Amino acid sequence: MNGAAHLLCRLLAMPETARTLDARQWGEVMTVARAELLIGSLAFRLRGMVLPERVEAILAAAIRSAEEGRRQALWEAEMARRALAPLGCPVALLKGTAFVAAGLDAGQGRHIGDLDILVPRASLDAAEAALLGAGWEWVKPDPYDDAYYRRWMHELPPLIHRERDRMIDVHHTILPPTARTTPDAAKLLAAAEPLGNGLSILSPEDMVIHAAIHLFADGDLSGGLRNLWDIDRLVRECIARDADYPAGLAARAAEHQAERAVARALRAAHALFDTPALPGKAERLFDAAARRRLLARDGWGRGTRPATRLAFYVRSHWLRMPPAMLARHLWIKFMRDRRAGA
Amino acid sequence: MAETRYRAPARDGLRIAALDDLIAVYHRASGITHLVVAPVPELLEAMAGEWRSLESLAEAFGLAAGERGALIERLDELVAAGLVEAA
Amino acid sequence: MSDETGHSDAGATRRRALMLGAAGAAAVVSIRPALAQTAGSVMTCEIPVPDPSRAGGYIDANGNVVPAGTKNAFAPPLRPLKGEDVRRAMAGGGNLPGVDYERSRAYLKYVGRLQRGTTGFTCFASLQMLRK
Amino acid sequence: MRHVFSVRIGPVSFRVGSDWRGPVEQLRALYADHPAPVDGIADYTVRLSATRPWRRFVRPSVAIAGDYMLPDAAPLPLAHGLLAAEMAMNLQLALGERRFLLLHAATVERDGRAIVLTGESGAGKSTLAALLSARGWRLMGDEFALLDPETGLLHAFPRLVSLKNAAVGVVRRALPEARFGPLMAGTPKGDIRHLVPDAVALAAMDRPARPVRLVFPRYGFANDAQPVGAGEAFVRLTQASTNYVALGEQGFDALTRFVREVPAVALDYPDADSAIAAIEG
Repeated sequence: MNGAAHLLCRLLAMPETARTLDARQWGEVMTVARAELLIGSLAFRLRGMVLPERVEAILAAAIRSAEEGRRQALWEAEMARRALAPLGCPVALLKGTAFVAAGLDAGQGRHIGDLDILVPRASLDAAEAALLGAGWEWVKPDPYDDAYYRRWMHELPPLIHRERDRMIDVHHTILPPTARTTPDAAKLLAAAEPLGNGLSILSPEDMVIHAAIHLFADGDLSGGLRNLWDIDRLVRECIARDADYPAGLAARAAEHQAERAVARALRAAHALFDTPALPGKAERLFDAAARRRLLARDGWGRGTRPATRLAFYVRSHWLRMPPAMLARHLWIKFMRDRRAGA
Repeated sequence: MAETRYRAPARDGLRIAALDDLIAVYHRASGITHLVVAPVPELLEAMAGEWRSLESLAEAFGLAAGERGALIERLDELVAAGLVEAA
Repeated sequence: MSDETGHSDAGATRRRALMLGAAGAAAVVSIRPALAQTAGSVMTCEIPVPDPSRAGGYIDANGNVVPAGTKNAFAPPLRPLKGEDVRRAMAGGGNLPGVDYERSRAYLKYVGRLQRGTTGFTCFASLQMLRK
Repeated sequence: MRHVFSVRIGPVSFRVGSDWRGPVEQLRALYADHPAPVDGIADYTVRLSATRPWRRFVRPSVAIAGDYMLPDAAPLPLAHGLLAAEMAMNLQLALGERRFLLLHAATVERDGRAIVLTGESGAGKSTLAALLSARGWRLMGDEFALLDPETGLLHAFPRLVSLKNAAVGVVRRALPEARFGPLMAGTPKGDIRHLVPDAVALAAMDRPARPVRLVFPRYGFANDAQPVGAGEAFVRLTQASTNYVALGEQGFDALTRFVREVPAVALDYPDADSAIAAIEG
């Protein structure tokens, strides 16, 4: 059943695969690409190839759509820059917005949702106040969620701009302070590379480490295929610029206590996208489960393999919280849901 | 503290279309369409691609002292819409 | 500006060229995505009260979500409100089907306070557009 | 999925998958004269699936899903599965379309000249378009007008015409030979019955037309026709378009050109006959 998701990976890694697809496969692969928010990336990857007329039309529209998305993402970054400029604190762009702001391959056709930025923990309150003063508002009115974010999360509760309807996530580190992996936030900002307009992006090593952590030390792998594709693009571009990149990445991962997440991400990227990676020791069970989860979507765009999905969901909570806190979290959610059901 | 200065996008950063009594402005950097009336087009033109102080804008349009408030209100509105940058 | 005297002619002319507009009146209106209107036409929608992240909470007379059991607040409806029912009640001032006046007002106030990003907001926004 | 149906409607094609046979059989019957997607490749995928596995059988309830989805979409009972399919197809276009500027409007054409009727639900767009088709106009569509930013021409999207409540009887009397779908009573939008676009509409569906008039009809008011300025028409059309903002500068160019070239009128009407007289006059 994983044919279409796997085929999408093959097309991304080896565009020449496109010559072998029949109409049914095209339909399925484009549906999966949309569901995984990879249609823009696919469109850029296949640009210039001779494709069936309808496929070309659909991908051309996806490219236009990605270009507009890129414009909006950069504009949100600019508006955040204007709001935060008076604070004089460093502001690093994260994830998709960073990729397009820096013109990286990983930004080509990349779907970008929220704006994610990283500021020093000491500037968090001032950043919050500046954003609230510039038209951003709270999204979540729930007091429990709010307290939860403030106490335990690595970011402010999400804010949304009241005119532009776009969300911003303000991080002060890239993992919750409670998590067992503790990347060094000060080092991230210290190594960040300025873009020349007052904003910066993480260093090439930290960008991949962040993506890997997000995949394997934080998230439940939903939307993981897109994150893994980011990693492939970043690693390839960095290696093209600097052949010693893999060694630097490994060393930096150790500094952030993120060796395991990075190794897992590189192995998964290698398995699905042929990403050049240092041969690390495989964890056969985990690697296979991660692949199953990443490809858990059928040619109709439906999520499949509910048990694998659930396992990674539970794991993501387990990783983020100490056991006692996880219990407390699940208890409060449980009580709330029970009241809801009553 | 230094005096606030204002800057609008350069001329090729905006598409402007007069539609009867309204003026539609497409802002290329943001992708946002704004519908504006006077004095917005005049203000955008006066600071297209260059930093201007409140003082110099007021002077350019020959505003009396009592009209500064209204000018500031318009500029604030443009800053909030992202059409004008303040520094 | 009212008819003023005492300024030079040149100044008056230039001032007319820059019509500053009335205080408080907007000179800029930005176009926002108008998904909602068509969403109202291409689908039917529903609004859970309260949204799932606050499920179980009661709704007070002002539409706020308050802890379950709060005095003078209303238990939430058992099923999500139907978009069409909300629209009719908001437009006509009537009650939601099977719900008394005060409870209807409380639920509708809750709906009216929904913010983007909250479940039910897209539905509410589509009703807003249709009401005009 | 278990049951599959594909169709092309003007320049847009769909692949519909369903957990149930019923909606797909209805689609097949009503879209029998529409072509299949070019080269067998659909632009959009639609899924009609059970909200929970057991809801395929117990009080079956159809969730609207596909390539593009909206939160808060209410599921429909299986008896309204055809409506769910139509809504899901419209939703794909509303959220996903980037080739055309989408206007929420009905369009009719005669001699290559198209009249665009736009307004909110209840303005009478579908009814007027169906009645005009009975009087020799070509029905281009009752839901979306597709404006090509390159050419300024409108493309047809002749899906099933969705008629509500009293309009069902009115149109049946005007088009006694026409084919209709099943009556779906008590949907969230009232009683709904679909009209199959006639042979003229289908034969010409790949022929675009030049827009010559924009009408904002409003039903239930005394006869009145007032010209609408380009600025007001622009604002109203940005609100009647689901993808104006998403198209960026291309959308701005297309829409400013449209409102400058196409005269617009706000038409209040008390009954269909007077609206038709005003439109044809």
